[in-house]
Amino acid sequence: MLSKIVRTVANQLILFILIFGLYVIAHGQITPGGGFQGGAVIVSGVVMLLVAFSSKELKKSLRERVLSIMESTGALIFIILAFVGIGTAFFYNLLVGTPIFGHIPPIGPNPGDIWTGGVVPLMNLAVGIKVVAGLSAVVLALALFSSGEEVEE
Amino acid sequence: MASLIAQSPILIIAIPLAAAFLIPLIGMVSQKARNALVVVSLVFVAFLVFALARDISINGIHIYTLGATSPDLTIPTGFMVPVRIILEVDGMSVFFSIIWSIVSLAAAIYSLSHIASETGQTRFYTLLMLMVMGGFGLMYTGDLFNLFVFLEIASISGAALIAYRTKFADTQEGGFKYIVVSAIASLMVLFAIGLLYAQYNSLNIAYLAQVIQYTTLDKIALALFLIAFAMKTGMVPLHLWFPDAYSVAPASITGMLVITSHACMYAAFRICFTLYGGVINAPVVGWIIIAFGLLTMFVGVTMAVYQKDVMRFMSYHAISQLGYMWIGVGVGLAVLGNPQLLATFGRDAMSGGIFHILNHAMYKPLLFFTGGALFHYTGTRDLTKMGGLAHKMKWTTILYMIGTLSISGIPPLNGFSSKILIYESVYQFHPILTITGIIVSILTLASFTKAFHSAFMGAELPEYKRGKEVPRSMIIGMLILAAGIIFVTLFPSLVVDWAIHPAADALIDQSAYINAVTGAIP
Amino acid sequence: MKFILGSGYTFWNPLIWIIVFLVVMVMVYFFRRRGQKGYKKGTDQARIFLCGEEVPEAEQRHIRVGNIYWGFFETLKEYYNFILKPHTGIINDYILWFVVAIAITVIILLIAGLAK
Amino acid sequence: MEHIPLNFPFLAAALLVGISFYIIIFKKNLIKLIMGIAMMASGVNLFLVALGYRAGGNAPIYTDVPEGPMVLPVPQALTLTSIVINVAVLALMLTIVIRIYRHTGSLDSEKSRKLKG
Repeated sequence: MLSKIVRTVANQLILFILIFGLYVIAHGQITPGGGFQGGAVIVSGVVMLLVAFSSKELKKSLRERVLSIMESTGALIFIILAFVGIGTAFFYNLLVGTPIFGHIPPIGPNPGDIWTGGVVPLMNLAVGIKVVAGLSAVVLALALFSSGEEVEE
Repeated sequence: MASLIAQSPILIIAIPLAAAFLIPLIGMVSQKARNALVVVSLVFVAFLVFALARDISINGIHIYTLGATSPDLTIPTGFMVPVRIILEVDGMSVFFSIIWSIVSLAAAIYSLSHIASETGQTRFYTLLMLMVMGGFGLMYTGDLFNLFVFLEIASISGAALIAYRTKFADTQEGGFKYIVVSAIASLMVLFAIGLLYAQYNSLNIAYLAQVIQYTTLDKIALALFLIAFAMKTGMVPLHLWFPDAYSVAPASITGMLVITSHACMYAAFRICFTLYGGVINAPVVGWIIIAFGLLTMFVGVTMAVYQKDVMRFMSYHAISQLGYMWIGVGVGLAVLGNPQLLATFGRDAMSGGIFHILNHAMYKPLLFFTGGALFHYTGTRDLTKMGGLAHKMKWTTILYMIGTLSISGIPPLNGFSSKILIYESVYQFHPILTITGIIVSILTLASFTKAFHSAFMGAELPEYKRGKEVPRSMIIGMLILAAGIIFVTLFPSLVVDWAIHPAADALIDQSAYINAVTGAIP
Repeated sequence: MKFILGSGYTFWNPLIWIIVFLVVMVMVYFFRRRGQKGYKKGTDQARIFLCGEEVPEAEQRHIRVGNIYWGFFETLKEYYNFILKPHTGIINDYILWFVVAIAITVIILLIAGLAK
Repeated sequence: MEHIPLNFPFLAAALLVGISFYIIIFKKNLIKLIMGIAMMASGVNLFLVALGYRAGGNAPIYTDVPEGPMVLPVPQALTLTSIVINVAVLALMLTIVIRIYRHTGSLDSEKSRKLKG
């Protein structure tokens, strides 16, 4: 556990990291971002907390069970969204043209419309949930390993 | 039903994936429901695979385009090249997926009691389903990059499963060796994909096969593909990791790893025959494969005779048997440019090699499962500590005998029928191949007799007097494979006509594979 | 139902073999029926007779795996010394073989390309 | 002569792969071996990204893009996928190495080996 200054600053900073990560996830369909990148940004915040507090402290709030549920749910949402279009083909983008994320962007340079992409933004969100849970579990497990502990079973 | 079959290529991949992520959620509620989910989803996938196989035997190659307005729309209007992720299932792919579905089902049922005393079973089944999904994807994918992705999925989950029993030191070492070897082999595959993409701007196998030139870069890419996949299958001299990883994994996983090794063999065939089929310098590549195959056969079996660890000994036999397949298909490749020789013996040699894959995929997992049963009963893999186990393990003994007779090619059993196809056709190409094959077969029988004698025969040893036959689900898992052996034994011609010849023809007939994708221009 | 597996050169019919096996089994059963009728389990008849010597314990009677095919390994000692040398079990060596195999294959393919 | 700098990324990729093969073959420390694999992955990824580059090209994002050529987006997508996969591979390798160290007390690939022959 590091000093009180570091812990306080980390506590404040995590909010900004979270917002930035969510921004990257939400703009995945029009910028070079997406579920994995945004999730990785959020997990960098988790790593910061891991350094500021110890892995034992963090283990109390980041439960392995919760992470496991989050990860499976994220992956399941992704697969269900892919299954939604199976009437025509797997991964078929059913939402294009509908009121939900349904705008069709013009070809060529454009100002960028976030309300596009059909199921892609939703899939990005699902991947984001999965990556946040999965990578946090990985860094937490490695940190606990190196301090000689086991992840709870 | 028709729409189910039309969608089946993706369902076969997506159902194990969905099940893999449902398992952690259901596993928190009930263990029985979780086990039921594993078995039911695998049974359903096996059903789909058989339905798809029947459809392919009637209607030919099956195409599935992900995300398109119609599953067979590979080239959308306004495009000249295939753009989307395409699954392409022909006779060869479906043949391998039949094997994979049967063995993964048997392995899952076998695992139910084999790992019943371990912790973290939910994760075991999650990884198992991911591995199943990776294997199916590897067999069905129509583009090179997804080949790499599915290869990595199968490797990562496989390595985690090998290292699953973390209380033993050797499992960790085996898992580490497997993941290092797989990671490097996969990266080289990716490098080769990059080399091809740089020249032809496409990742689709069918399109690439149409435009490929066989330049110097293509030759380097071919070598990288061939050796990387050969490393994953365990070809001598790249086999060194093979017994290390296979001997320490839980027995059910070892049985499945044998099939992932066959899947990598499938990828190597796909690259040589379909991707490079039109331009390849067939005799040279064929002879490279045959030379490595001879080495694989001989070194594998001589090392196997020497072993004292039951799983290690069987792993070396798996290596040696892989040599037969390399030789059979290698001879087919060597005469690929010569239609007359191909018709005389080339097609038969390839059929023999592919038939041997089917037989090997039945008896080798069965033998690994019996090895796992021995481990379950005695708690050791060391053959020097075993003896007289036939008194207590009657089922295991019978099943081991079926596997042994089959692997050594004793006539009524299926191992013989594929070996005779290989011997007779390969003899036309070069007699030394057949002679080596027969010597290897003799040594195989000799070493399995040795293991049989030291493990099962003799008086009952005092330390193994107590204890019961292994649990029922392990026996059922082994019986599924034994039933497969008996079926192929009784109806070899049926199997050859329905599964083996279509698979061999699918490899030879490169243009059908290309036309299925690029011929669909509206 | 077709049982025969045939190509230009091979002929293989599992049915004949199975019939032969059944005939052999019937013969074995026949000869076994003609054996001694007075065998009883649990009496001295079932005990091992070793020229009157004392029979050793089960553990000492069993031939362990290390002793089987001793002559084979003794004859092929040089081969096994040679073949066991590369089997070091060190992961670094495995990758070395991989690189060597790639290099050899690339060289063969390039030379074959030049010859054309 | 202006095309020569374009080949630099390929040379760098080849150099990275070559160095990483040297590390993997000759360094006995398992952590160094993992570093070698990570380096090899970077080399291959660099190779893939360099494939899609066009001189003076823009990033392939249509949002407020200036006029001009764009670089090829497909290799970038491939690279991203490959990075994601390598994260999983490296995490798994590190976990297993920690286990190996706990069991054998050594990180040397020769001293910690139990399986051979």
